[in-house]
Amino acid sequence: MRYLLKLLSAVAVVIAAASVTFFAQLAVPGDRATTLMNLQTGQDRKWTAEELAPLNEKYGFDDPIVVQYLDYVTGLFRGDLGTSYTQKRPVLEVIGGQLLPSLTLTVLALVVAWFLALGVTLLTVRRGRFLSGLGATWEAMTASLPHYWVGIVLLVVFAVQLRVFPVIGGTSGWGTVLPVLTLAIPLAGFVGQVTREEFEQVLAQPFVTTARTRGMSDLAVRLRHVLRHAVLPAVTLSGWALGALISGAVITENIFGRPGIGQVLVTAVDTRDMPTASGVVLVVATVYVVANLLVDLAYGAIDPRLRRAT
Amino acid sequence: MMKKLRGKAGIVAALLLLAGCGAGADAAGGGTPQTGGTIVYGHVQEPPCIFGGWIQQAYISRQVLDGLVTLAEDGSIQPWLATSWTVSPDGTKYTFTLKENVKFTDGTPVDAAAVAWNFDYWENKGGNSTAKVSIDPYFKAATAVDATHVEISLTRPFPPFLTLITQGYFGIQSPTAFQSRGEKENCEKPIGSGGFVVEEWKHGEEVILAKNPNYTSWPATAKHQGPAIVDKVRWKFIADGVSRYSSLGTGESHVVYEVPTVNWKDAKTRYQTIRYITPGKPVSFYINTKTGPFTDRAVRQAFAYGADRKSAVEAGFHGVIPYEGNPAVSQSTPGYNAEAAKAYAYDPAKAEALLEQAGWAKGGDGIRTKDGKPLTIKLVYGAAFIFTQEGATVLQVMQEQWKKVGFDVKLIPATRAELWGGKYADPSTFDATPSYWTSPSPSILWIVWRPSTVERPNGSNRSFYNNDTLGQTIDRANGEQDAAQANALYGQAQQIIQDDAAGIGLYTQNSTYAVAQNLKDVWLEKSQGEPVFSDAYFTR
Amino acid sequence: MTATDQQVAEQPVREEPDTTVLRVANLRVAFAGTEVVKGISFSAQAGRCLAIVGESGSGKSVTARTLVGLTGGNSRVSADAIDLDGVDLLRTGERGWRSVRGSRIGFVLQDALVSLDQLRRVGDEVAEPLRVHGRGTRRSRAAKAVELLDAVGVPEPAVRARQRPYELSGGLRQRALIASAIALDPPLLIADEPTTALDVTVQAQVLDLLAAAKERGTSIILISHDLSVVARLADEVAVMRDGEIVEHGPARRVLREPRHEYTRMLLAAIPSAHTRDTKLSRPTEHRPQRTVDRGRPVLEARRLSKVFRGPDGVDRTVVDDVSFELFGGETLGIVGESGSGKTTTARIALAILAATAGEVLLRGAPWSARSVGERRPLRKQIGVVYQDPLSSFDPRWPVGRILTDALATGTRPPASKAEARGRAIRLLEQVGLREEHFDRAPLRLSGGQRQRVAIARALAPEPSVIVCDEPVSALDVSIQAQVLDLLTDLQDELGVSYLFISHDLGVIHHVSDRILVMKDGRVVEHGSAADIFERPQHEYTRRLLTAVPRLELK
Amino acid sequence: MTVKTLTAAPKPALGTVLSLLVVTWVLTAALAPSVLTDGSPTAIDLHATLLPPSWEHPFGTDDAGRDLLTRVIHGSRQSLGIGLGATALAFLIALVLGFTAALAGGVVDAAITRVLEVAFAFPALLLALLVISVRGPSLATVVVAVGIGSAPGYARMVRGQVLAVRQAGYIEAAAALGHSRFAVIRRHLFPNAVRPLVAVATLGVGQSIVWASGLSFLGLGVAPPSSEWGALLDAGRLHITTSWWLEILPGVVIVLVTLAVTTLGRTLQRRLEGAAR
Repeated sequence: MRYLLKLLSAVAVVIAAASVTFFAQLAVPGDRATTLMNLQTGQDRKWTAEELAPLNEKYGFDDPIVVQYLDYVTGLFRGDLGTSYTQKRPVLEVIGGQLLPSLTLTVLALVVAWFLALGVTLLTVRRGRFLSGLGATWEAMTASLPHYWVGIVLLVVFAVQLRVFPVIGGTSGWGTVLPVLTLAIPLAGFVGQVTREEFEQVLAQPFVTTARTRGMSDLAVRLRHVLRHAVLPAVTLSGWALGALISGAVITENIFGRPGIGQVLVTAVDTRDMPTASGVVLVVATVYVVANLLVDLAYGAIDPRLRRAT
Repeated sequence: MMKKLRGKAGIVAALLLLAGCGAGADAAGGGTPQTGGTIVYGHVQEPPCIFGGWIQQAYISRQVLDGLVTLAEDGSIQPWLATSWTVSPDGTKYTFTLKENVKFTDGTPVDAAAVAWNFDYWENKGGNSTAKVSIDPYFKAATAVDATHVEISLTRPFPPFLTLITQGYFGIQSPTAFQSRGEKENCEKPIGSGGFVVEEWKHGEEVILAKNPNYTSWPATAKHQGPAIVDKVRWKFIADGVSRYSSLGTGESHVVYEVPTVNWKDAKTRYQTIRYITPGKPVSFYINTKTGPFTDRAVRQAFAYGADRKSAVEAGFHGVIPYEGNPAVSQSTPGYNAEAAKAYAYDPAKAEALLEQAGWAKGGDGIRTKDGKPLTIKLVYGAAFIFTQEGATVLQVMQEQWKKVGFDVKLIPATRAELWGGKYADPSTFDATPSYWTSPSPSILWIVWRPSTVERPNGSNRSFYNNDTLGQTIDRANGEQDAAQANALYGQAQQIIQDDAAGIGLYTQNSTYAVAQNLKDVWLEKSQGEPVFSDAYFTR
Repeated sequence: MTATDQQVAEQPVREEPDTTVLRVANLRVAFAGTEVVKGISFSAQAGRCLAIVGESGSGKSVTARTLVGLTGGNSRVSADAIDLDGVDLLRTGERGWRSVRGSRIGFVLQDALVSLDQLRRVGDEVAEPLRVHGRGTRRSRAAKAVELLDAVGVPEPAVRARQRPYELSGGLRQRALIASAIALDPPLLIADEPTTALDVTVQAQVLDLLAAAKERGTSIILISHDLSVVARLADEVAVMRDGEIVEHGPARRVLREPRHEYTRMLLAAIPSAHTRDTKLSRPTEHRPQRTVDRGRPVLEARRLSKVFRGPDGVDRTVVDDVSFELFGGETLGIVGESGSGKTTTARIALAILAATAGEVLLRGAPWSARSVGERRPLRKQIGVVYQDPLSSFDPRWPVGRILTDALATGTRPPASKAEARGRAIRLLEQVGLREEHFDRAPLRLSGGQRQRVAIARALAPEPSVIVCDEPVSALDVSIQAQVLDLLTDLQDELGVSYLFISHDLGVIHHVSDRILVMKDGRVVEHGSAADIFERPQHEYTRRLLTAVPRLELK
Repeated sequence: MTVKTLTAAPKPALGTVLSLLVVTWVLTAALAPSVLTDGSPTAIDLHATLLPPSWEHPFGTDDAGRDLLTRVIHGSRQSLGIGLGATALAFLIALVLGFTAALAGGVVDAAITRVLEVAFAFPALLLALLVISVRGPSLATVVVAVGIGSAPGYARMVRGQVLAVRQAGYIEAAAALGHSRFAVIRRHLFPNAVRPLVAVATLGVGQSIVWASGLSFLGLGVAPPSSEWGALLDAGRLHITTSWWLEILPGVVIVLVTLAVTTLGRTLQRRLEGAAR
């Protein structure tokens, strides 16, 4: 029953996000038919009512907004996200092709960020002023890096100069390395920061001393005892990051010539392709919601006390 | 014709100012020609469909669809799907004889009925609004006389007709395929008779084009007879300039479009380079003559005199892109008025004098005012697509110069959504806005500068400049059968626009390409500057 | 007399010289240049218990940690000897320490709730020393863990081993912690305040457990602030103050005939039946006769009960049918173990928490029945002192602001800033502080000073009742004595009544006129202090009283 | 006695000192750029384009011959303005929502929590795109887009903070003294709930600057000739292989300033938490 409620609320969040997108786009000034006409002809002018009539007719732009919205939402429940105004394909298909590369990129970035962050944190927290300072500075610095700056620097250094990785690897494995790093490095900074804070607090806990009095080495204590306690904030952050990265990856995709949902979103907004934009939001919101359900589960697995609380 | 968004499309004409030599790299380097292989081409923007009225679509549809006729280097019209044609004495009927036994890649014949169907689709069914607007007031009907003869009738004589239909928008598709398939298939995999067919479109990444082994309908301008020599073309979309150009250096691509101007010098030493100056309207300012300070001709002229546009263009584009003083048509357009282009050379003193005369007095901060209103100019430009960073630098340099003579120019970057949505369509929203419109014919003047009337509003006339004399001059030019006479009239029209400073020139729209040394015979078709890959081959 | 002199003089007689497990000579520990352990020496014998006793800051815990090489960062340790079974631990590196920890020295920390890893199973925690030192297989270790739990008296050990620490009661947790410390049967067991957070009955059980280990021949070093606890287990006592051992000798002798003045003071400060009519910090001083106004009660609770709904949707009755009367100038003690409902009762009496049923009357007038708004002007009649004064102060406010704020809510709000300041300073003086504390942040005060400020704040509105919720539980014995004395002094002077909540029977006995004994939300017994302590009627009261550690040695 | 209290004597760390220097520099640049440079950020010199760093032009010049250091200095006002403005806006929204939710409880709390949930699920990029579609790219738009985008996170934080502080002993103590609910909120709850957020806010300033630079990349940033740092990064991008300083140096400035602000924020946070404990 509780899970059913959770599921319902998750669905509600997703639908709400898509609905907000629907109405927000209507609030954007400018007429959809005009945009489509200009897009088809590469112009930025006004069009006469007769010129716009066929498009208005075809897409039902003249219908009352409530009707358009109800059409859209009832479509959602049938699994129909509508058809892209510009690409003439079902939105599901437009997004479907781009979702996997985006998810791959995002999930890999998250995983790599975790490894980077935990590596640095495990090795430097409370390891003397110099090492801790170095670790903390590294984290704060990487967290301050603008994505596309990282991307362009990685590109020039590793792809253009050293030629270790391809410049335009697309979705190939080797070509995914630099895009993943571009997203992972700043994210690692954030993950590291929250983990470090927690790690420091946990290291001061009596049970850590207890473990030490049993003869455990420092590293073993960190791995076996402290880590599990210290990862919770980073787990929370990950749930958020998965949702945020998937659309935020547009810059990375742009630089490395990767397909992805971010570019679809930007284009859809530019072209007033409402079904596509709403569809992207629907998908991103779903990813966010699923990620957070996973985070909940992870919480329970990591800290069984929380299982009872929720 | 068409202003293209983002890239530079281009068209006809002065094609080759390329480095080295013509667009095609004629085996200058030597090496043993190879058959087969895959060309990786780095393009900038991904279109929503393979064909359509946007120049980005013409680029790729050119690979798949054949046209009736094509434009040669010298500007002459050459056979393609049509082996010959006749024009009725009154100039209103064009009869094309089609090449025989040409088949679409779905196996259906390219016959007169198919061609007629295409014209009907573009002009009457909303199939291609750019094709429509190109020949709009003149086109009347297309009819199949017999299997190999198609007749196109015009309402009035319109000699630029043949030139205009060389554009990529006029690619012939299989009506059978089109009518029997869904919108999605037609959008993604149009069926033509061209050198390549769309094998797969990996959205967001690339379109894979496979050679059409049964290709028989190459244009007269082709560099070899027969189907494509390479097996495939991977048409990749690489928006970022650094990545795009770098991919050539790492060997990941063989041809890239839109070489960043900072890299042009380097490109010339390492690769075959092609630069194509787009004919049609160059990148020039529409000046809002309807409201605001620019309703006064003297202020418009002062604006033109007030900035060293030539130096600004050289700085912003690192000396690669030529300055264009003629706001109406670019130097690669037939009938270009070179004299008119020389007007309004940088002369700040003259600008100040004109402004003083017009009653704009300099205030304490150096900005001029009249009746208490500051001389503020809203300059709206399409950021990051019509104007790359390079173009934005040009604007900023001029802004600084305009400030010196007393113009307070506000640069207003507009997003695609804003421009396409028509936010800056109304005269009250801007004073000047730069843009371009590629076309192989000076008849573009008609589209852009035709006066707007109640019955025939002209939304493209973004200067809101309604000059009947100008309209009549262009109209006469369009209908003039004698080429020299027509060009004289077009030249006159350009002079009128320039004299009235209804537009202000800036720079030519260019398409630049860099081609790897081991890939030969990549050439640009003349009408719009689209790359042609069906003659290209690798050498070893 | 220096500590060293005393030690030499007091070396206990060794019955069997070769039973020495650990010998420490001239141990010094400094943090960032400040010496906190100043050259102490002692030894531990097999089968015997050495207790190191002292208040906060005495260096006893640092000493304990130094014995396992976990003094902490930034410290410098030196000693003439730290010999464990003839091995010089000073010369051993980190690796050497690790081989000793857990296997040669077992260590038990206080408060097992935080000293066990909450996210791991109890069995894993217990067996961890085995794993760390490479004993047995995973399976044999799991079996051994169950065995160990059984050995320390954990019921259903196999079930408990699979649970996590938070699922166990405090007593069971502490047992598990001990089980883990003795897993490898180390010859030396160091227990740092092993019973501090526990209820008295549980405390007694844990002490018995340590006693059993001692019986088996384990040497025990017991670190504690509580002399009564020590009395139950120790064979030898070392009293530490400011990093030095001020007195060291056989437990019986030290506790019965303390020679050092500090030891005597500590012993005198322990509240108990004997101290009822004296001042704890001034043992020679007697309390004047109290006058209790038996007329109308100042605070009256009528059949209070409180039901909380748990997150699982199950109702739990925390306070069940509790009634009491508090008269003017009287102290009513409420005593009980954790979970007995005493604090909830206090909060209901304060009308901070609404009772599910029942009513509270303040000076004969409705109190809990009124609306929040009606109650507000009456609040000045009832004050409160919490266990943790620091958390009851807004961290941004200095002492002066805390007091003037409280004065403003009283019967006679100060008319001017100057008056407020003057009266606040008078309050400070009344609770034994000085004007200089006026601008001090509470954070910069000692625990005792903070509690004095809290008392001053409670007094500021001139209430007739003060609810004291465990007001001395967090304090050292000597400070506790001072604060208790302050409270009784104030009562004698102002005639204020106290509703005094405590888990400590000694404290309750010391301060209370009448006492309620609570268990599981119910009052199991009530009566005068003498009745309760000398003639307990209820079985639970009797059990409580027997469990209380006493100074008298067995 | 625990070891912790013994080692607590805080010395200003080297990092803090360096951060103070950087922040002082950037504040000077923002408030009084003429102290640091007498040049104009828009002064063009077409004879001195694309010069590498030198004594005369420590950061080199761009393709219009403008001095990059001067541009960076003059751009700091807008960049900091975005950072501060966006963070301030975000906090304003967050405080209203967070306090309302936490104090009202019940249906209101549930409603606000739901709204925040939806806001989290809504891609921040789209939010920025929509705001910019409505208002057009400008400094104010960037502030609004970044501010609204980061508000939900802070709102959740504020709510949690208020709920936590509400449990604090001094809140009950104040109520027990007879203070009204409003007085308790005003005098205790609000200041104590907000105080730790001050440090979080300083961290937000740095992040907002980075965020805004991302919008510039998409062509949605501040209008030229502004030398807002994100715009500088965007302008320098094409030059990275030929005139590296145009891309690298503004990037380094962003990182250093963000790092310095973050470091100070953390120090502040530690101090405040230390004082509160």
